[in-house]
Amino acid sequence: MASRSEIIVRFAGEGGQGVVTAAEMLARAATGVGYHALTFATFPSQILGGPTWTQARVSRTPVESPGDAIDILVAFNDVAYHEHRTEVHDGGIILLDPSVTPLSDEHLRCVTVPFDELAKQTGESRAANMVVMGGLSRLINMPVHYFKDFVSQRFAGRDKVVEANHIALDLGLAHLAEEDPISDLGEPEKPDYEQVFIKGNDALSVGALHAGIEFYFGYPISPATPILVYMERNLVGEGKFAYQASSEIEAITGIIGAGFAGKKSMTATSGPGFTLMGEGIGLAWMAEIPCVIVDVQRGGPATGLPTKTEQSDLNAALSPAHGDSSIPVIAAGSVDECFLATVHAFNWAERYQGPVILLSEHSLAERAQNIAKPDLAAIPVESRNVYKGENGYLRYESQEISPFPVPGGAGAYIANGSEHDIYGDTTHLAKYHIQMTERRFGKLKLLEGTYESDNASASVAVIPWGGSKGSAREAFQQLRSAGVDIAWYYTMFLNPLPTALLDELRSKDLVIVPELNYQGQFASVLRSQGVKAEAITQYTGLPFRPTELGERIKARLAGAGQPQAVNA
Amino acid sequence: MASRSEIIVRFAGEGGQGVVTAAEMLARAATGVGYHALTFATFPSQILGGPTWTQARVSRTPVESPGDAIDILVAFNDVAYHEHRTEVHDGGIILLDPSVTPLSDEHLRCVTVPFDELAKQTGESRAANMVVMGGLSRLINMPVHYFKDFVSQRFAGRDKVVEANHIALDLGLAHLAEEDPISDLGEPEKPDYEQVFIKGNDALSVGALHAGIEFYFGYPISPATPILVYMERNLVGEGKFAYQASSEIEAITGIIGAGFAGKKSMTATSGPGFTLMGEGIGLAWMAEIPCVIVDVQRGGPATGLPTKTEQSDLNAALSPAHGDSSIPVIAAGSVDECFLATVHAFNWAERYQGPVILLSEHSLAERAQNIAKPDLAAIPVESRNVYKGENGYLRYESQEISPFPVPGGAGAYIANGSEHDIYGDTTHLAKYHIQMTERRFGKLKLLEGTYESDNASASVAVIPWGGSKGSAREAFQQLRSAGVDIAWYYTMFLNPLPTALLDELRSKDLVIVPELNYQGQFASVLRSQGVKAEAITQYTGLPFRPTELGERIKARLAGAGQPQAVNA
Amino acid sequence: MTGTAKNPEYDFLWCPGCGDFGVRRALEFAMRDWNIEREIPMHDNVVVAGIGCSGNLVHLYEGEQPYGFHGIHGRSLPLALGVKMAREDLNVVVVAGDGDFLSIGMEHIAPQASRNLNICAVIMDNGVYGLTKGQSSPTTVEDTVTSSTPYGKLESSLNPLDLYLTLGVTYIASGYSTKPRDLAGLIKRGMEHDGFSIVHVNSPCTTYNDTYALLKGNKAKGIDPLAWEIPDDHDSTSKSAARGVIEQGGVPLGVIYQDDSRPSLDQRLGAVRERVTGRSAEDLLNTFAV
Amino acid sequence: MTGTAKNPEYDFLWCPGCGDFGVRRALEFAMRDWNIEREIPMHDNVVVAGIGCSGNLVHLYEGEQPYGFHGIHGRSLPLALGVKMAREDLNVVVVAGDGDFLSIGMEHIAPQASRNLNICAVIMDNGVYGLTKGQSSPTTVEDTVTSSTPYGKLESSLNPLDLYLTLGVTYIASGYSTKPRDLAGLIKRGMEHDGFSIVHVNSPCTTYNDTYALLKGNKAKGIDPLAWEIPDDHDSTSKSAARGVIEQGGVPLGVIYQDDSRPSLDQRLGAVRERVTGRSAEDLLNTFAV
Ligand SMILES: Cc1ncc(C[n+]2csc(CCOP(=O)(O)OP(=O)(O)O)c2C)c(N)n1
Ligand SMILES: Cc1ncc(C[n+]2csc(CCOP(=O)(O)OP(=O)(O)O)c2C)c(N)n1
Ligand code: SF4
Ligand code: SF4
Ligand SMILES: [Mg+2]
Ligand SMILES: [Mg+2]
Repeated sequence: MASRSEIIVRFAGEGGQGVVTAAEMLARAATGVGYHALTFATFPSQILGGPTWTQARVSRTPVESPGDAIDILVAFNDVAYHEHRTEVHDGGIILLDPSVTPLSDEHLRCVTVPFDELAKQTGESRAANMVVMGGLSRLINMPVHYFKDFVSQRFAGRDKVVEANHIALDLGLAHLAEEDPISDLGEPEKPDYEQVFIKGNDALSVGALHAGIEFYFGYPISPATPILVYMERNLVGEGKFAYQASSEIEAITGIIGAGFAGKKSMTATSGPGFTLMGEGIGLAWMAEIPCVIVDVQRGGPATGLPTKTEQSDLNAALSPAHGDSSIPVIAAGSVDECFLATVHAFNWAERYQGPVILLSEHSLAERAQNIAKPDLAAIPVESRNVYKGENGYLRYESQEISPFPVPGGAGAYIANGSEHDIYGDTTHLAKYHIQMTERRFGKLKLLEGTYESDNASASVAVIPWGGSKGSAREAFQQLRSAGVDIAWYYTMFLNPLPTALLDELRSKDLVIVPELNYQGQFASVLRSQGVKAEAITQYTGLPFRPTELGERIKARLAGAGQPQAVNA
Repeated sequence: MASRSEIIVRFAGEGGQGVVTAAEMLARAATGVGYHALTFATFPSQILGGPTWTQARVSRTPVESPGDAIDILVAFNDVAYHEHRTEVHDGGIILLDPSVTPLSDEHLRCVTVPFDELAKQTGESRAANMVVMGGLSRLINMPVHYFKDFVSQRFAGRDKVVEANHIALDLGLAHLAEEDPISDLGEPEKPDYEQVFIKGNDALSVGALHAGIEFYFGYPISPATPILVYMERNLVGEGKFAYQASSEIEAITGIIGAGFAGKKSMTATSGPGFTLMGEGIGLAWMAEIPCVIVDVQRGGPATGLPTKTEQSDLNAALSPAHGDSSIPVIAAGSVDECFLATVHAFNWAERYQGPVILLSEHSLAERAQNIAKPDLAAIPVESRNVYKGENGYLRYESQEISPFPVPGGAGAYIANGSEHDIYGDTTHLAKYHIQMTERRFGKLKLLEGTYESDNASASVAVIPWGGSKGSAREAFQQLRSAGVDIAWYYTMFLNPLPTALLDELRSKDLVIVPELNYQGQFASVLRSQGVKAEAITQYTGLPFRPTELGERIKARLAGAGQPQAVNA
Repeated sequence: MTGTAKNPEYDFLWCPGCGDFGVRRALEFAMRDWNIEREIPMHDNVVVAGIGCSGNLVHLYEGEQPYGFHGIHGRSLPLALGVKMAREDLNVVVVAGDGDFLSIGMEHIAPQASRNLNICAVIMDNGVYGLTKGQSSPTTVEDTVTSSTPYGKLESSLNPLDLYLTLGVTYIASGYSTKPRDLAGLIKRGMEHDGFSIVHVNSPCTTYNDTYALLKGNKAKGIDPLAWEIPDDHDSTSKSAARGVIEQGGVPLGVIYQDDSRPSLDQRLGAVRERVTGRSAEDLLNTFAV
Repeated sequence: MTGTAKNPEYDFLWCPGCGDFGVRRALEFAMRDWNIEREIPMHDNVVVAGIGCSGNLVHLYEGEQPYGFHGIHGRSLPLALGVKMAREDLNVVVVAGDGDFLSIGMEHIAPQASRNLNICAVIMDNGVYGLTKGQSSPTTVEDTVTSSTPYGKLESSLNPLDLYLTLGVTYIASGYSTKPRDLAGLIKRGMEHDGFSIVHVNSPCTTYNDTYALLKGNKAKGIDPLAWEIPDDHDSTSKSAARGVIEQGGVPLGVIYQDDSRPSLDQRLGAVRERVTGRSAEDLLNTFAV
């Protein structure tokens, strides 16, 4: 039996059948013993029931995307079987309840396990999950005690539940005792660093707490709601405030009030709420108030596709409001970056005294993954330069950034969303509009981000952004292995773009931007800045598959120089 | 005394001194006898009083911008005198009340007229205006009966007012009887076509009425309020609705409801209100509902500069909401175009079944000008293709535009802001998101606008947009007269841009975009579409001066090829 | 896949026991009767839906289909205003949840009340944000623990009926989703009323805020039901009587208030049209002639 | 150029006779006394202003300057919430107009009332949109002709006092701009009240809606004044007495309602903090440890 470095398992069925938790459990158990794992989930918008599937990719080495075709499909019902069977690659396995009648697929192996029946035997009918896991432990050749240990830990103190689940695991395993495993995943190598297994939204929330968030105000919206829920629970204590707003307009304006009052403040939303926040974001830019606005993107436009992933809010993030403004935008591209980018967002907001937009997306928000535990002591946190002088301070006198007066201390002024003079009073004089406009844009110079590159000497390059990073990175590695001479660039800092990165990109003959939207939004931004950029787009509500993306990049390179349609 | 083809008069003082109406009166009277005239006004945000000035440019030939330095300054008070005297060109005249003590300006002629004192003699103390006009009639050598006739007409039936004003005119004239005129404007040549003297906002409103507007809903905001006021007064009758909304969010959503119900609907706002409309505009795009959104731009961002002009809402117009969308944008560049562009906006909305954004700006909105009376019969009006079949229609089945079902008739469906299937029901299936996204963008192909060009063979070009058209056109003409080989392009249709225009622009070595914003927003858009565009920007709250702009273009041409800073 | 009679691919369904099933049924009854009485086709009706579990009613509507508009969160009222004032002949019904209508959509109630916009809004109040999985809403009871109020809700809950009355809504009824026949009557009367009608329905969320037991009460255990029938002798034309009903607390069932004296917005506009005639674009253009 | 003592270049001034002059004076009195009593510096006060003639008060404030925030139209309440809940020690006062507060800003009143946010809002009601030159506002009287209602306003006007009472605002006072001393007292009491306070002021617009004569009445001509003093024996702790005052119509002057029993949001949060302790980012991160 060939050994392999990774395996992808998909669980598909109805909401309520344990589909949602199955992938997470597999991934969590696997990381517990030293594998690397990453989940992908897509939900129905229906509350109970409705078609749903999740997937776990388990590997001996770190993984960065949900991956390509699946190795094992666990189909909980007929519809799920028919919906997903074509995505199992040749030689793969489909695990079914006997109630499902499979087609004859020559290149697939169908294995039946009576999920519910065996579960009932344990006395805990909700243990169907565990029966599946037991069977899986055989099929992927993973010692069943990994799962047992995980169960013991998870349900510690609830002995009856532990026992039933252990029995279920054994029953599932026993049922497939004679079945050949799909392959041998090999012994995991436990990383020698501390790890956390965490979802993107949680990483983002903890990042905000590390950055020193003091004020959170948000309105529920998928897929950003978990951030609200986390904050409500954990942002407590003297001088701290986490609260549900009555609308996104209230949320954005509220955090601006708090930013004005000296607090590190944040709100999180998704597309529709983000659009409603536009006027407020413009106000924060104009009045020079630090705050962080998180947009966990879903499919758009309008109410759009609330439970699907997309990267189509970049244009809106770059120009959320009328008038001249250029709001800094940072986009997380992985679960680690959900943490890091949030700290950066706060640091930037404090440093340049203005709003910062943090983009995440559905697939990252719901992705659970093992990552190296962030070394908090090593991740610097910045706070604004507070004015400490006497009264009579002219807040907006200088052409550059100036210390920030905090109410309750000296330096009273008027923060103003109308064009203002050095006192903060409303003015219509051209000289002040010129001065203040240049002041606002000038402060952006303080924000210089970093970027990564690989094989930078190649004349063509690929640069993904946000959550397409992982798929693109894997595609890039495949291409490099296949001998393709292409450069890799990546940055979280979309606005302002790192100047050195821009210089490098401008020198390329072609820069390919894989992105999950129709318009090729980031490619268009790069072109406007003098880069010969072309997008590779996908607008299915799902992430790129690395191998497919690699093929598309290769095809694009072959056609380079040919005119490329631009989606306006 | 040298004859000249035009003269620019500026009136400066406090609100309430008749400053606001003076320029309009001069222009109106001048056009009445066959001159061409154009006004410019800038208001204080204060309701009564506050520094304000207006200006009229009167010419024997058509004019397209407020012009350059001024010939005659009428300063109603000390502050106004000091504020504006430097803008009078050598040999110009300053007309003052004796209460103002002028500096000794060698190259300027100061002429005093006791405005208020003479006015009082007429028995109508508010006639100071007319005293000034009488004096002006001497200084610009314009028969005083032009003004008298105008007064007789304007105040027809109110004999006492007419008489007092006539006396005031005579007194002003008599007072300056000995004064040399600045020059001879020469006899006007009355155009042989019908004319109207109209402001941009009124032209826009009448344009909407010609286009067949049936539903107007708007919230007051400068400088768009006059459109609301005009509609409230004039959009009456069976099936018609004009009403004040309680907010911009209510306004945009209301017109979408009306568009869905089969009506031609519109709202008008300015920057802050426009930003609030973003979510609604995204909805109209998604649900495929025709409607027109007017943004009469003022200075931004946030509450910004409500009474100043700027062209800084283009970015916001091009991406007013999250998700993939590309809302059509038409920008008026002159008072005639305020009329025309509005008709086009409705036609486009009806044709492609979606929202259209119409950009105007403060300087156009308040510009009063003589234009050829639009020949309504010659300006085609389009209406949507209404579904006339049976029930059971699948509204969104086709990949392309499909007939529009109107409630009250067969074809019931669900207009939906969530991604939907062919029935209009919410869906999460990738196949529908792909189909509907392509359908929405595909419909843009129906919108092909026109453009103008001049000396198109030159390798460098200038292309202004919106209200900078006039200044840029005059600068262009000056440059051409000076032998500079530069091409001229212009279009009202900013999105989608006419494809042939884009092709032409892409072939140029340099395309210069004069625009009234900091970022060079349109230049950036052009670069993203493959044009070597560079902006010439101004962000003073005032329009370009043609000669100054010409100089800047010349300087840019001299430096062409040198790297150009891009405002991010 | 669940599907509807019209659309086999439609994949949303309410949770078992969700109150919204009953509200849908009631609306179907009311609209059917409305159409029959007037001999009008179903396509003269428009259902404007909010975003929430409740708003999905527009897709789950059974039988012959009215027009529908499923827009954006919180904006059902201004959408309905657009439809109604564009086409005064249509029967326009709003269906929305408590979060949609009373939180993010709050700003839109007062203006429609002042205008007496002639539509009927059916509000499905479950005291929770259902679709986003259980956060608190304006009508969530004080101190309740929800996912967004882990330490208890710190706000007093809003009394929507009291608010409607104060704002001048001219038809106010309160209903319960388990009584679709009664509810249909309240809705139909709201559609018939010339002015702004709100039928506020208690429509429990079995998944996040199951209040059936509370509403029904339990005689055996001596727990009084929250829901109670408004007595027949209640004078629904009296504002103070209406206030009295509301102040008794609980969930009154029936018509609380009806004011037929105030003209609706379309009627008032009609009066203006009799006084004022519009002019053609050509005429208006001529007013600017040089 | 007008200028202020602080800023010689500032170029906005209210029209002669504008009621807002008196409101400014009243606020200055109230804040001065507030500071003196507490021996606190002026910079412990924050004035959050709406957009309108009224909001410009924040720039025209004379003498020592409080902090100010002049934001965007309609959003003074959520801005104030941000300031207050960020810094519970500050005295936060909102100044806004009827259009700002009751039209575009309408959605923000109910949530603050439910939360009992501890701020004091001073509303300058002139029954018109002043700054945009005379359009109708929610409090404009029905049938009034304004630039945006050329054929008369077709809506009934909103009664803000009644609305505040219904929403549960815990301190409601009504004042008149010509009585800055009295008004100062109402404002100061509002600042002292632990909870959401609204001082609703009739502040006439001499340019677009001059109601001085109506408010004052004319004894000689037998015209009763609109404004009337609330009698000393009014029980402002009683909701029904408060409703009675409001239902008498006109413009009552004085404190209409005060409820000191409901804790304010900051007090309630304080109680949660006593029960629940937050954890450090490091601790929270460890809950995800593999
Ligand atoms: C602008 C915007 N904000 C937030 C959301 C997310 N969202 C969808 S439904 C909903 C609340 C639903 O609650 P309710 O109106 O009570 O309806 P229910 O589901 O309880 O029937 C929210 C917050 C959204 N779609 N759009
Ligand atoms: C989002 C937005 N919409 C509209 C405006 C224009 N605007 C400025 S003030 C105002 C109304 C002012 O009325 P009110 O609040 O009553 O204040 P007043 O001037 O009467 O004191 C409006 C509509 C704006 N600044 N922002
Ligand atoms: S979550 Fe609640 S409101 Fe939504 S469908 Fe389920 S029971 Fe109904
Ligand atoms: S317009 Fe009215 S509200 Fe505004 S400053 Fe003048 S009088 Fe006061
Ligand atoms: Mg609800
Ligand atoms: Mg007002």
